[in-house]
Amino acid sequence: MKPLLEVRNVTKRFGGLIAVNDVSFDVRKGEILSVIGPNGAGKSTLFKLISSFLKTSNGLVLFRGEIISNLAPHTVARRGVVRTFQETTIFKSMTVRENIIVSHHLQSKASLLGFFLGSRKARADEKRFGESADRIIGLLGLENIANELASNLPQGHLRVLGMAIGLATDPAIILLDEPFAGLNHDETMRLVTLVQRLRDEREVTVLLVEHDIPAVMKISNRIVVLNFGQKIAEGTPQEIQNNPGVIEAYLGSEDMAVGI
Amino acid sequence: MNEILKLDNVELYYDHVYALKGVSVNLHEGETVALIGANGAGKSSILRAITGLSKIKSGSIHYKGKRLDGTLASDIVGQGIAMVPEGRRVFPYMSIKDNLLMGAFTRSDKAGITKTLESVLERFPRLKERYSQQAGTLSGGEQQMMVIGRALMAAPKILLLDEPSLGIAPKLVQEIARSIVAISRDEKVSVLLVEQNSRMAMSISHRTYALSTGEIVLEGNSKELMNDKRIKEAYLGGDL
Amino acid sequence: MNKKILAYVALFLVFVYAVVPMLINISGRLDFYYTLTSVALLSIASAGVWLTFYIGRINIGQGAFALAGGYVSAILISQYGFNFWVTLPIAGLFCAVLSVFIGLPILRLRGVYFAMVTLVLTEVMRLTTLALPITQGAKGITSLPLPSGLEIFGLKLIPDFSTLENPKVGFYMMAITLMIIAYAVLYRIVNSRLGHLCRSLQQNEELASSIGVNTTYLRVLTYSISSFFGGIAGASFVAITQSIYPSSFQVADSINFMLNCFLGGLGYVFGPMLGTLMLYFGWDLLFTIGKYQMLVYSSLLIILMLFLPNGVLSLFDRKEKR
Amino acid sequence: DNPTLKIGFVGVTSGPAAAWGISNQRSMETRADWINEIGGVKIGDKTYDIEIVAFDDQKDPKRAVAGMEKMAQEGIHYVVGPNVDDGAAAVRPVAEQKGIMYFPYAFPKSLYTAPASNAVLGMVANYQSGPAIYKYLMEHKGVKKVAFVAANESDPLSQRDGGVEAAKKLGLDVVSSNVTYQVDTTDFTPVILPVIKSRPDLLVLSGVSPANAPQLIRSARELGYTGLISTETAQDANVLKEGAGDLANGFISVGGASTPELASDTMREFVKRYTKKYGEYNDESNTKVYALEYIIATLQADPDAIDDVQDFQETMDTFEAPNPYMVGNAKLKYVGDTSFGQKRQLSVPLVVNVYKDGKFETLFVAQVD
Amino acid sequence: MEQIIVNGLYLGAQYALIALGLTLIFSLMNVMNFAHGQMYVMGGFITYTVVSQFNIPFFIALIISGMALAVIGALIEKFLFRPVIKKSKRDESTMLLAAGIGFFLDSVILLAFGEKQRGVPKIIDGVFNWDFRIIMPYDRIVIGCIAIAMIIAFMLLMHYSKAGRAMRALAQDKVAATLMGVNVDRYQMIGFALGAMLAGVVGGLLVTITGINLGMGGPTSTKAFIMIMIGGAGVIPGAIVGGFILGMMESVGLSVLSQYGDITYLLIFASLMIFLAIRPHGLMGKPWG
Ligand SMILES: Nc1ncnc2c1ncn2[C@@H]1O[C@H](COP(=O)(O)OP(=O)(O)OP(=O)(O)O)[C@@H](O)[C@H]1O
Ligand SMILES: Nc1ncnc2c1ncn2[C@@H]1O[C@H](COP(=O)(O)OP(=O)(O)OP(=O)(O)O)[C@@H](O)[C@H]1O
Ligand SMILES: CC(C)C[C@H](N)C(=O)O
Ligand SMILES: [Mg+2]
Ligand SMILES: [Mg+2]
Repeated sequence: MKPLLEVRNVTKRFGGLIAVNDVSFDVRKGEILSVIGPNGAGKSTLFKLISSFLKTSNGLVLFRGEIISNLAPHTVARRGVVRTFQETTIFKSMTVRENIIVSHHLQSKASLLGFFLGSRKARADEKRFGESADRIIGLLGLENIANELASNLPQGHLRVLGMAIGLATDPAIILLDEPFAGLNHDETMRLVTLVQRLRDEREVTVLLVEHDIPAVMKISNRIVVLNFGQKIAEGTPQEIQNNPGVIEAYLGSEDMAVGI
Repeated sequence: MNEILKLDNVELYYDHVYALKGVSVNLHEGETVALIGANGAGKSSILRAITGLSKIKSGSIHYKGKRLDGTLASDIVGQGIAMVPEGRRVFPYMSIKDNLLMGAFTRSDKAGITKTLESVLERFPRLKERYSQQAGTLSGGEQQMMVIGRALMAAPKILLLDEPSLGIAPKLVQEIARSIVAISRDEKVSVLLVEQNSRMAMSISHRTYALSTGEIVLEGNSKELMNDKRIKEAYLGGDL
Repeated sequence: MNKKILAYVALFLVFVYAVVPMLINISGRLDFYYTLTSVALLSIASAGVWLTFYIGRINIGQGAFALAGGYVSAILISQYGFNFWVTLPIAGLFCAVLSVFIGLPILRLRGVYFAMVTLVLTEVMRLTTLALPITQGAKGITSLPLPSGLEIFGLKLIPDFSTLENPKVGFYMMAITLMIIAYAVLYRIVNSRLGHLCRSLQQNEELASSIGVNTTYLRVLTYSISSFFGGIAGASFVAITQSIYPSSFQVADSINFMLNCFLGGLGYVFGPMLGTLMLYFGWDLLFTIGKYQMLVYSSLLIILMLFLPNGVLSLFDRKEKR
Repeated sequence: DNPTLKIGFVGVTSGPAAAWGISNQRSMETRADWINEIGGVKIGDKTYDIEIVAFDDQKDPKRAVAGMEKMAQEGIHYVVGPNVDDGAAAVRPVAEQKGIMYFPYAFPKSLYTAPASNAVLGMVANYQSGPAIYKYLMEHKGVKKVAFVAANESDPLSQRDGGVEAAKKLGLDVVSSNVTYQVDTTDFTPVILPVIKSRPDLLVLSGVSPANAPQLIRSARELGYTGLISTETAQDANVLKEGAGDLANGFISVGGASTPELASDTMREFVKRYTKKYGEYNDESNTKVYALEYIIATLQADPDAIDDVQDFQETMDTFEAPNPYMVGNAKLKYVGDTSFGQKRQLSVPLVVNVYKDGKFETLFVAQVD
Repeated sequence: MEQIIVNGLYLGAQYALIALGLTLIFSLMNVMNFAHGQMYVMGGFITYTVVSQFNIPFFIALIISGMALAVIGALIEKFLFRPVIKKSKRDESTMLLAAGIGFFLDSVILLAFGEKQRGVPKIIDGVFNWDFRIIMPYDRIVIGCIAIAMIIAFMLLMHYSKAGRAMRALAQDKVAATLMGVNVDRYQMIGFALGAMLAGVVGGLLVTITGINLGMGGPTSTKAFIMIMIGGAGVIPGAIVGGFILGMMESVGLSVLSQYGDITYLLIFASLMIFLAIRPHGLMGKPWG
């Protein structure tokens, strides 16, 4: 089967620094692929390259066989490649529901003029978005806070909201940058289940950057490891966990017993 | 062991959000205490209350037997309480050196500052290597070390750490955990550690408080709590 | 639209079309016609500025478009014999198109940078009109005729202003009508999907583009609507003063347009209208105190800001929210 | 307890150009106070107190219109100002519709030429004084090459264009006329440098504001320029003294009846009262005191004109009265036939001054017709 | 050519000094201080009054006007900006306040000092003339040197003094600075006072050369904004660089383009806009403008 997303020899330079160095890998439809690596390894940069927020210095990104690197970010989103951010980003002074509704932008059939004039199509759109937003709210369990201003939410909910925004765009592939950071174990596991459900029920392919190794091991079908911008390993969680290079560069000794 | 910090029935709220609903916590000299809890439980709020960044609504905070709440936030560090805030908060366009010197802002003993500076650089050799580099260009782990060093520059009696492992690669998390242990041992500093990484926090602390929606729900010896069923389920995850 | 809003609108219309002229006639303060005409026209330009605030851009360049619109109208009337009413939309469109070219590069700027570039833009426009032959440079364009009548299919829509007993009333009606249309458009924009998208842009441009919003297009679109308003306002003033000079709209005007928005409140669609009324009318009313006019005016401004930093309309906020 | 006669002023009394309007307003107020103090002015069979109603247009034509509307509202038919071209053009529709005579300090000919009817130029225009000055300097100082520099604003640029035209007509060689400056310039050296390089005998500062004049003079002199410098607008001696000191010696400008050899006792008394009232005199007021004087004198000649500008306009053609501010038998009368084809200008003595050590001296006197 | 460069340098030094105060205030409080130019004018008039009316030596007058402006600045910060910033939802709201203060100062200046252009006598007579290649009056040389010395002193202060470091820290992260023991309110006041003082001192310095009048306020603010934009908003070296670049641009632009006359400034401004379109954060600006 042809891969959904292909990263081919992608390189990104910032001045003298090579943040991403000749990285290649494929993402298959319906899988959860994690990218891990030390701080500054180039993971976030890679995500920005895939979603076209940055221009590649070299190499190509293909989605469904078509080149998507170096297009405008919104065009890439339109094709179905959607990214959430490392820092939680939401529309602060909108409510949770408004956040989700506005993120349905790509699904609108009416033109902006249509919306301005309140055409039939536009009203149908509004109705559809509302219903879909409510579905997403239900799916992610945000009912209680649907009408809260986003700026009043605690971290954990912000993460979920970030994901809801991503979902509202109805992506084929969603890029999640550290979705579990700042969440405790319990919350992390809830989100892990959620992401898996999304993949199964909505057939969303997931590309993930994360430092929470237990979660990564649990959720991923495959893992790609970056170090100093280069890919140093790729494989199943099992393979990666036992890869000496990865342990040396990233995982460290499992032993936390530093003693007190 | 002497009690150095004591929060008694502290309440705190932002606008209309109740963050702390009567929290009592204490910390002894030389002790490391972990604060764990879900998102929005109010862990950071406790630290903000101590450092005066947020005013408490009722209750009291005592430091070395004296009332601390009501003191101006900028005066608290001078009394010996230093904090490493959530999200690191380096001064991105200042060199490591200037960042560290900012840590000693309230001190005026030149010789003492130089000595502390040396000991910090010794503890984190990486900082010495990049002494004049702009802090904003450091990697996440390096930044975390720097802000811990920056807090130490105040020669504090109490060190408050807010999620030092956030967004840090596993290997570095271990390094940071080791540093915390070493600091509390070498410098005789009491540490109040807020963590999502409960396993790490509990393994390096004497006592642990578990917080839920603004209230303390559990407290006790860390070693014992690590085996507590409730803690295991809620914060550590049964298996791994 | 619900009933309550409709009732308010009806009330407002009755007030501006009937009650105000009545009050003016009763009190004999005929000079208020011009003052209110100015307020209405300036508030149209301010509405444009407000719209750029709505996408998160501080716009201190509206004077440039008012000037451009004014010149387009003046040139078409004086050199090509156009009817003023025809030049009005042309002036707006011209500014809208012009703003696309200007906006494409500069709308990438944010915060103070955008603000300052637009400030410079006002000066650039002044210098351009000073240098171009078609604008007759420093001499300005003077002695323009009053707006002539407008007929469509023999239907007399607007009378010839030179036949009016008091053209000032005619101008007042024109300005009020334009203002109502402009604010209706603004209100619709804000309360339709376009407005939601603008807000998303204001709050987080990166995120907006990651949910598939064509941010460049949206920014340019709003900016050109904003400039359209500026052009209309500028052209209307030309009709009243029957002349235009490079200094007819300048940096001070651009700053005032922005201040109008602040004073009324950036969070309220009708903020700029109220802001303009207060700032412009306030100055006029204070004229009686002579040399202390500026002192009192600025003191009042400062005091207002101290108590209502989020705009005068924030006064009514508390009641609505919990 | 006389009835009051209101006279208006609409001009700029704040911001960068405040000096222009303030000298107008203050001269009017000084004169009005003086008249009221001595019991008012007799017009027809009534004696009136004078009240000045002033409106600050902030140099904004839109405001100027509002000001004119205010004047109409107050029942005023005679208004001094505005100070600049755009304002003067913008108020024309109101003035003509509401029956107001106004006295701008702006030079565009279209304001005073028919069909325009209600504007009366309050001073000597540069296209009138310029040629006289250039001619004098050609004949007496051997000037052959002239350079112009102006601020990049409507009024100064128009004046520059007028000056250039006049100079060419006189056969002068215009060696530089393109250099302009922003009014907010703080260092004029770079502005003046290329002008000086063209080596003129005469440097004309077209429409220069009193604030900029000393700096321009100073920069030119410091760069080693030794030729003549002149302008066709009124200046203040003290400002020149403070801003340029000795470097301003020899600077030629146009004034009312400022110089000691021309000023009458009335003028001296006026200056004294002005100084007492405001702490300091402004030499620009020498020119600006005339407008109010003309209005009152004309009304005295035709009392019906007090609320009918039609009468006023008719009287203008024949009006003549003694000029109280000047020694000799100078007359107040309306001129402008040559320039505008109708009498729409005050006959203010065209006094060309030379600045010398803090004071103006008369270079020559001429009349405009 | 030499002359053009020297003119540019002189102009740049005075511009940089004006921009410094503005950028300091901006970096500390995110306030676009539209009243900066009025503070500058105020400084000029105070120096003028002290020198001409009370016959006090120029350099003492300079110090007096610096102090006066520092006090005015501190009061403005404490009683106007601080409460408004605390209450307002959007940073930009302070722009209306700043403009209001600008108008207020304008009217105070008009009432207190009058409408006329003022100047104090030259502090040194004579003109330096190197073979007509470089002509520079001595007083300009002196003022230029003082300006440059002050810029250097200011940089040193910001870099090596504790207060300077505190202000830099404050500009980057207020919460972190508080945690280091920096009293944010106090240092913002100090910063504002310092910025106002710089404006006052430049005003005083230039009153000997260009003189001062009440109309200079607004345009001066605008120019200063342009400078900090070129260099990068809120970045202190940026303000200096911006000042010198604008000075050079004017000097070179006016010479090179002099025959095109009317459009000289049009070209200068247009190229500025193009420059910013290419470099949206100025030369060394941080993306936090
Ligand atoms: N815009 C930029 N300009 C210059 N260097 C950059 C830029 N963005 C990223 N870098 C550098 O590129 C490298 C990779 O950064 P990146 O953010 O991709 O790391 P990461 O793997 O996501 O790290 P972390 O796990 O800490 O988030 C780092 O050294 C970073 O400093
Ligand atoms: N500035 C604020 N304004 C309003 N509400 C706030 C603010 N800061 C925190 N809160 C709310 O207070 C509660 C406690 O927050 P706090 O930051 O103390 O939680 P925490 O335990 O540190 O959580 P996290 O693990 O996400 O850091 C949360 O509900 C949060 O939404
Ligand atoms: C012609 C102008 C320069 C004169 C100026 N408007 C004045 O009021 O004096
Ligand atoms: Mg990252
Ligand atoms: Mg927290």
